[in-house]
Amino acid sequence: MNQAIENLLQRFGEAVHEWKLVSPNEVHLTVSASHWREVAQYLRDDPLWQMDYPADLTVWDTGNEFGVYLRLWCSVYNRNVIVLTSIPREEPRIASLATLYPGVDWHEREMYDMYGVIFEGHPNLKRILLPDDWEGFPFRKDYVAEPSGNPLHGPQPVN
Amino acid sequence: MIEAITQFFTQHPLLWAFVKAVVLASFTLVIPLAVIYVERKIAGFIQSRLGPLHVGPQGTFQTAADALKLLLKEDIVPEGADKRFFYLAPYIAFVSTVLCFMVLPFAPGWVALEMNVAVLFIIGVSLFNVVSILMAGWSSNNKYSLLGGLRAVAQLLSYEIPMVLSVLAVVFYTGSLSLTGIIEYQVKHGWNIWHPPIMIAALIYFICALAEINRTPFDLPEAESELVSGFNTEYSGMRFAFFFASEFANNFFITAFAAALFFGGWDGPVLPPIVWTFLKVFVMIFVFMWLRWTPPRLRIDQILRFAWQLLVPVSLANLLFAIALGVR
Amino acid sequence: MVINVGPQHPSTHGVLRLILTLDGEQILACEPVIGYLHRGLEKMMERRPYRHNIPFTDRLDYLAALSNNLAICQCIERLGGVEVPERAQYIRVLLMELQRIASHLVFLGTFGTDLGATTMFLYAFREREMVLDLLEECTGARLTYNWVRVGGVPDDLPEGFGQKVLDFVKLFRQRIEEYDMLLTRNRIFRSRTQGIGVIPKETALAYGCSGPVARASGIPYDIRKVAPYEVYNRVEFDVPVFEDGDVWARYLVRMEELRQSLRIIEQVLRDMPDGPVQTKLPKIFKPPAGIAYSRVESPRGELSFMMVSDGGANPVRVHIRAPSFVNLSVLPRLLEGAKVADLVAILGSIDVVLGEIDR
Amino acid sequence: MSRQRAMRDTEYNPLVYFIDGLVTLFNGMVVTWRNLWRPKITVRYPYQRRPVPPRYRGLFYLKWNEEKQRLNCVGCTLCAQACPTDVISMVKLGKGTHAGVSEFTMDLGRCMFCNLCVEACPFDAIYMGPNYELASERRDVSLFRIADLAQGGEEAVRKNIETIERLLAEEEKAKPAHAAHAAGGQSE
Repeated sequence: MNQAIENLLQRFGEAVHEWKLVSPNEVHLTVSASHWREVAQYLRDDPLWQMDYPADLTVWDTGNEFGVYLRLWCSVYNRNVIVLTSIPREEPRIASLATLYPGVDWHEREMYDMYGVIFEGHPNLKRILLPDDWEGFPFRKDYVAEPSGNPLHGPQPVN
Repeated sequence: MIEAITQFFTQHPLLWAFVKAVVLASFTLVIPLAVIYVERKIAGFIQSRLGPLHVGPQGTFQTAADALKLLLKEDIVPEGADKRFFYLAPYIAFVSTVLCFMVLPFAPGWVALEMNVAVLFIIGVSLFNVVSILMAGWSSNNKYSLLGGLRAVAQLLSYEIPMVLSVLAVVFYTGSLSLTGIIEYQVKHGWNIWHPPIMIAALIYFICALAEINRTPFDLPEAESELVSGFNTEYSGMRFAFFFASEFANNFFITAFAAALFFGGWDGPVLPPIVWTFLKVFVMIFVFMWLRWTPPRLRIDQILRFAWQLLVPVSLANLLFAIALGVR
Repeated sequence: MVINVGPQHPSTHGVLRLILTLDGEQILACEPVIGYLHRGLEKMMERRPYRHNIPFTDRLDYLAALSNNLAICQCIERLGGVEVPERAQYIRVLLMELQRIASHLVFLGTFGTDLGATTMFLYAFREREMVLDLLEECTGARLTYNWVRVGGVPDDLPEGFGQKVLDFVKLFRQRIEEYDMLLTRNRIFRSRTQGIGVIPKETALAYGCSGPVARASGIPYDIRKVAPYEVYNRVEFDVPVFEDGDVWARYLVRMEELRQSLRIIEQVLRDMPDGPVQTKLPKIFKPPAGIAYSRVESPRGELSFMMVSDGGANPVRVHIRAPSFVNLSVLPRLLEGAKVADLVAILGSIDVVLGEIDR
Repeated sequence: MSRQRAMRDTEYNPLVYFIDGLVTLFNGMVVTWRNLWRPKITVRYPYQRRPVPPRYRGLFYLKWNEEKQRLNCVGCTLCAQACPTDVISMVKLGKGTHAGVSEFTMDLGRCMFCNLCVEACPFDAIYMGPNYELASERRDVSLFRIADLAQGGEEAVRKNIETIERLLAEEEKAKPAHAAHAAGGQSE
């Protein structure tokens, strides 16, 4: 594990802002958004890592920026890696991992749906849970959740 | 009095034919009520349920109430349906069943139309059923119905062949095309089912019968979980009732036919012949129902493969066997 | 021919819509359309204090509500560093395994109906009712249990509960034999399931399949073994793994899991210590800032909650990694070239619950 | 972790498959035959009812305290705060040691029956009862008022208010000086 982390740090240098060994088989990495895809690809292909299982991908909104969270699992060594990064709210763009890991395809679509994060290079980036004509991105902190802001609003229920 | 009536009808044969037709048609309408009720009860008991319970004693009038409800329901014709065929299909299904009952002997002399080629007639007429299903499936203008209708045609036609071959085995063995003749042969020589070639024929007939009346494991045309309800998806009200009635009457008929071919028809000790016919039919119907609630359903390619790869060759060979043994 | 399966269809198991392109009975392409049940639960959770969110999770995977309760509670516990008393952990494991049996029985029943064996449905639900009766006696509800709390479980087991569970286990062993006789060994059932909807191991890994779907494809990914939570490292059980990846293997995995669950239940009841069942927590619960996630092996696969806290009373973000959501994303690949009749078998074997897909 | 290959069948052979099919079908029919004679499990619901276990979470009720002749509820709103969906609202009656409620409403249309309010209550005042037949065709009847919730109904609510008012009045009488002092302190 230590060797693997060393190799990773050597390979990416400054791009890995922070790393933390949470438990013997779990690492948390904070990387820069520009190296998002490279790091993921490295983690998948490097024989010391072999993180071949995309467990989870999500985005959150702190009000200032979007955080991106990717959790990978390795079926060979039973290890977990959590990769974190942050992207600016004004221009939420990040490289898509859908071609690397088909499993994050729907996760990325959902995050686009809810936060409006553009995953560059995604094969089919369109809304997944909400209807195609929905306006706005409801999970953003500044989304106005009034019924009138909802394009689907109909008559209010009466008894 | 009875003599007078007999004389009256002998003088007016057309009227007598009309009476017989009406009686048979109503019989075809009433018998499904009983069969459906029994089916629901048996299904319930097998599945740890109670089945219908509240309309009438032990729910006996439940099916009648359902039939009444269906008759009173709004008759919905889907937009874009091919109206003529859509209207016609259920009645064709029903008429084909009634026609089959025409030549079926229930007891000595109890037959609407004594025909010396009854078996041939039944084989011919029952094929109308396929036509009606295809008509219903096509004219509904619904993709599920169409899939169901096409499945039905493929399946019914494939199973018609081994079925006819196994029936022919009986015909050659007994040397008669008339149902009454076949039964009388059995009264003299013992039931056909105990004779080796007919045993195999009976097994094949049994399997094909399941397929012909669309029962599990051959209920593909109305595979509920895949095609919603298959060819009769778009039908409601009276027309649906006719499909349903003809299906269950068919169920009754196919077992009665089997009783005549393999189990000696009305033949049996002590009880009157008519009771024996019904007894045999209901035992067989019970087995069909028991079977229906047990296995899953097959897939269309498996069904066809089974029919063409196994049933057709085996029934052909069996037919030769029967001919060889039957010629006397 | 383009045909719409769902959102109202007998075998889509909820409001799932599949747009199929057919060539006769052959499926050329399939596009799932989801979101009919979307309620924005994740957003709702952001606006409420941590512990108020537990009842909402009942509505995710409504067939295995306790797994969801456990997942969110574990996540909050990790975020706030809360310890769980030992007895509570045993109770949790006991209820989880009962829940797994109930959920797999729904799978068994609906899968049987999908393939036309209607009676199987009634039998499976008959036994499920027994499990629900047990759970009702313990938790007070039949579907939305809400019976896990941060730092334990709300109450101890009722009097005589253990004996009732053991009685059930004894009866259920016989019933599994019966299911095998009725369905598993049936020739028709086997020809309907074998070699259908094969997910190769590489595909299952790349798509992030979990639960029985992954295990049927040869990936030994069971959170109970890979990252044991509660007391799963103290009980002995096997994880069934098959190499074939077809519908049949997925079915067998679930059947075997039923047996293993019974084993776990017996061991848990034997080893359960006495003691308190809940840790006392402050009324306003404010975990320190940070990110935490929890993984739970729900009956459908890896159910994971991820929470971001900024030290306030409400979470900043709650993310639910729903196993059905990920497993369903393989469906378009599986259905290419399959028959219409296989559609229901394949979809049934993935065992999706729309409540957690749409969240 | 056990790793095994699924029970595989031999190459397709129509006759073998057919015979196997008949045998396994017969096995299955044995099972269904056995079940045909088992006792039926149907509960004919409106005519028969299952016993409700003591922990069942149905419509909740306010506990009546026979000894003190009042409802246990003191109107502290802890339950309302614990509720994730704002089901509960109440009007407090009096204050201090003899506080109670004069009105307590529950919006059933929002209730999830999650039991969090019961767990939050420190006074043993609310419980979830065995009543589960709460379906209705109208929305306005989903609002349950105190008389619907209290154990003992209208009668209990009336007695509850009486008791609390009496106690408050007694308390007023018992410590007039203290109360006057407090009032004076406020005015200064």
